[in-house]
Amino acid sequence: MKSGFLQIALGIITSIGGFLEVGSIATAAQAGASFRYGLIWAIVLGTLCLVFLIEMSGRLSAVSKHTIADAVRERFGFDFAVWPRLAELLVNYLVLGAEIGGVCLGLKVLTGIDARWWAVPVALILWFALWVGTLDIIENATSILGLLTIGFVVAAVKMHPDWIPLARGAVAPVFPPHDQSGQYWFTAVSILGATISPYMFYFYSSGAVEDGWGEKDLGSNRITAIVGMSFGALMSIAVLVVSAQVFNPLGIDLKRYEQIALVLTPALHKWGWPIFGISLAVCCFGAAVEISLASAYSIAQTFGWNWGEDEKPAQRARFSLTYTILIFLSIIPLLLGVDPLKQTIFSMALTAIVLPLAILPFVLLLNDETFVGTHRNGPIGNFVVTFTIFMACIVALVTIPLEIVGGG
Amino acid sequence: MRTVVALALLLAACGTKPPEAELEKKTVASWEATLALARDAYQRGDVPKHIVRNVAEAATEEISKDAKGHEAARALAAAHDLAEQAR
Amino acid sequence: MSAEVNIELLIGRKVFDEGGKAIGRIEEILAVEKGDELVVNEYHVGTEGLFERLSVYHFGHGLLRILGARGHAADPKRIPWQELDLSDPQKPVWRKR
Amino acid sequence: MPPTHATRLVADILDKQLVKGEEKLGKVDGLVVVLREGKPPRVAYIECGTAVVARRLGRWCERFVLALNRRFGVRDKPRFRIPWSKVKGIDINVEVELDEHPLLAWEEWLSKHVVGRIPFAK
Repeated sequence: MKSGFLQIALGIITSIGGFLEVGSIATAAQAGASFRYGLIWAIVLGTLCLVFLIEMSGRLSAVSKHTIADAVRERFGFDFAVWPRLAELLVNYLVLGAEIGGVCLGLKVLTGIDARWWAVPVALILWFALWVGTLDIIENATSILGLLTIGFVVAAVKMHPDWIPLARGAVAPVFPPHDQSGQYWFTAVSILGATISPYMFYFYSSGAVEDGWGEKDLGSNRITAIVGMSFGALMSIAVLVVSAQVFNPLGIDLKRYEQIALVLTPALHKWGWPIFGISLAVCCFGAAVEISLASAYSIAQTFGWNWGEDEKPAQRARFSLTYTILIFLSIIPLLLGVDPLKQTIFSMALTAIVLPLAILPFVLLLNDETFVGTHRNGPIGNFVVTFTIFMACIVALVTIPLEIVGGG
Repeated sequence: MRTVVALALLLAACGTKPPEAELEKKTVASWEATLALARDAYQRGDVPKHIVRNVAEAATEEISKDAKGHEAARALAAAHDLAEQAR
Repeated sequence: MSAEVNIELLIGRKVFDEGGKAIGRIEEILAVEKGDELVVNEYHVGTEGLFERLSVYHFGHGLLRILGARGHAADPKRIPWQELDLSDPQKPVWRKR
Repeated sequence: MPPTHATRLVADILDKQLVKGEEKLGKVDGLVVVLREGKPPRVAYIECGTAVVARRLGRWCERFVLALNRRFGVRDKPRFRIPWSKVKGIDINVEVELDEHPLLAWEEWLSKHVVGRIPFAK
């Protein structure tokens, strides 16, 4: 059984991969630029829900030795389980394409070469990392590289934010002038959509089963969920704050990643753009790894194939082929010139619609003694999950009209 | 629960979108400020040529997509000058 | 050739009484070991809840429990194997002995 | 009151993971009971395969999958039956004792002809 640190690594990579990705970096930066500290609460709220959901994913796996996809099929039958899986596969396809686009944008910031030319090389590197690497190598490499995003925290502190309004923005919505409320709530919805991404649950729960977690790991599961997700939240808030300090006073609305690339320059001068480029590329790469694996896990577990990242691809032919095909299909929009940021915003709106269907089984599985025995959800856990479903429904219902009114 | 209800009510009330002209002015101003930011950073030697070129290209695309009129033309000219500077 | 029934297709089927009235859906089947055989002992029919199809029923059932619906939602009706006529698996009929 | 150690066919068996030792064979996609005159229905077979699963979504889906299988079928049988006597144990997974079976036909074919051919696969 792995030592505590390696478990925390699973939490941190899940958080880096899921939290810090092309969507959350863009929405955090846009929120800071357009509404200063007025939307930090959305990151805090999303993180709170996420901590509970990630802890539950780990608890389900540790106690029942089932991953979520396994448990959903066994508890509700194939004819139910297949529909959320197909919906998630479509969303994962789009989000994976956006993440690979994010890596390419990071490389564009670093080299000036257009993102479209990076699509195939990045897809090949991503595929190779999964093909040859094991879960441990990928986890630790991305976690360490992800620490680079500390650059945002350093920049945020160096920019001397006003801590009082910052704290107020973290607690409750700061209502904007009337004509901007459409965009305000659209950005809030996008932040929640970017924060609570279903693929994180499948990745985390499959990682827990593959690492052989047991009931004795419930304590470190809770710590991992809290530390991992809070790490991601801290980074996202840092991105928001730096963007607020740099862009808000100048009245800049962020529409393109080329603009966001300037965010670290005022604070870190010569180091600004390289750190931004590398952080963006690494975080999006971590997310792409996570989405590819989460999709392959979820399909393999729904059909009962052999699965696992630690074995050789030839021993898991259908599993490894699934992520291979998904990766190379996902770069088609990028090759056709679709703007990664636009694809990101669209795929996050779609995530919000799929979210209720992905979270609802949680409420039932984590209250089902045949799966989690005495480790069932407490009332708080149930309230947060039910609140998240309720919020996800609102987010889903509201995303479409907001997309028209707000900033889609 | 209260914030969620507030959220729902507010969304219903907030369908207004700022008038077209004002939105255009805002976009142009936003991009002019971005171009200025990029130019200062370039003159301070904080960013290389390709970052500035990227900003200039992005500005040209977005301005010509969203805005018309003489402010837009002025901003497009500024973007062009910046691109020249960073050639 | 004795008749065969796929139980995964039986789950969720509406059960009718001899008068033709629907009394609920098959939710679970209990089997017991007799000698070296595993044989069906009784069928559990969940009475008609607010939600229709089995999977939706499970959700509604679960969600109701979460949202505070106390007690076991609609105790399932136990039908001994002799009393369920499966000659037409599409339309199981409860023939009360 | 149901007898003490009754097995719940849906909750305990259907859709469970089917394993032979460490090898995952698939899921219990279907369960067949045989009706007998004057005697309780006997649990006869576990069914596994794309057609079994497809049938649960609807006859149209089963017909579609069967057509696909005729066209692309590797030795795989879209509907494979495992006699109940082969079942050795039921807990998290359903443990079966099988020697010859087509359940991993696709896995083996892909592993040999497709994945195996790509470098670093073995």
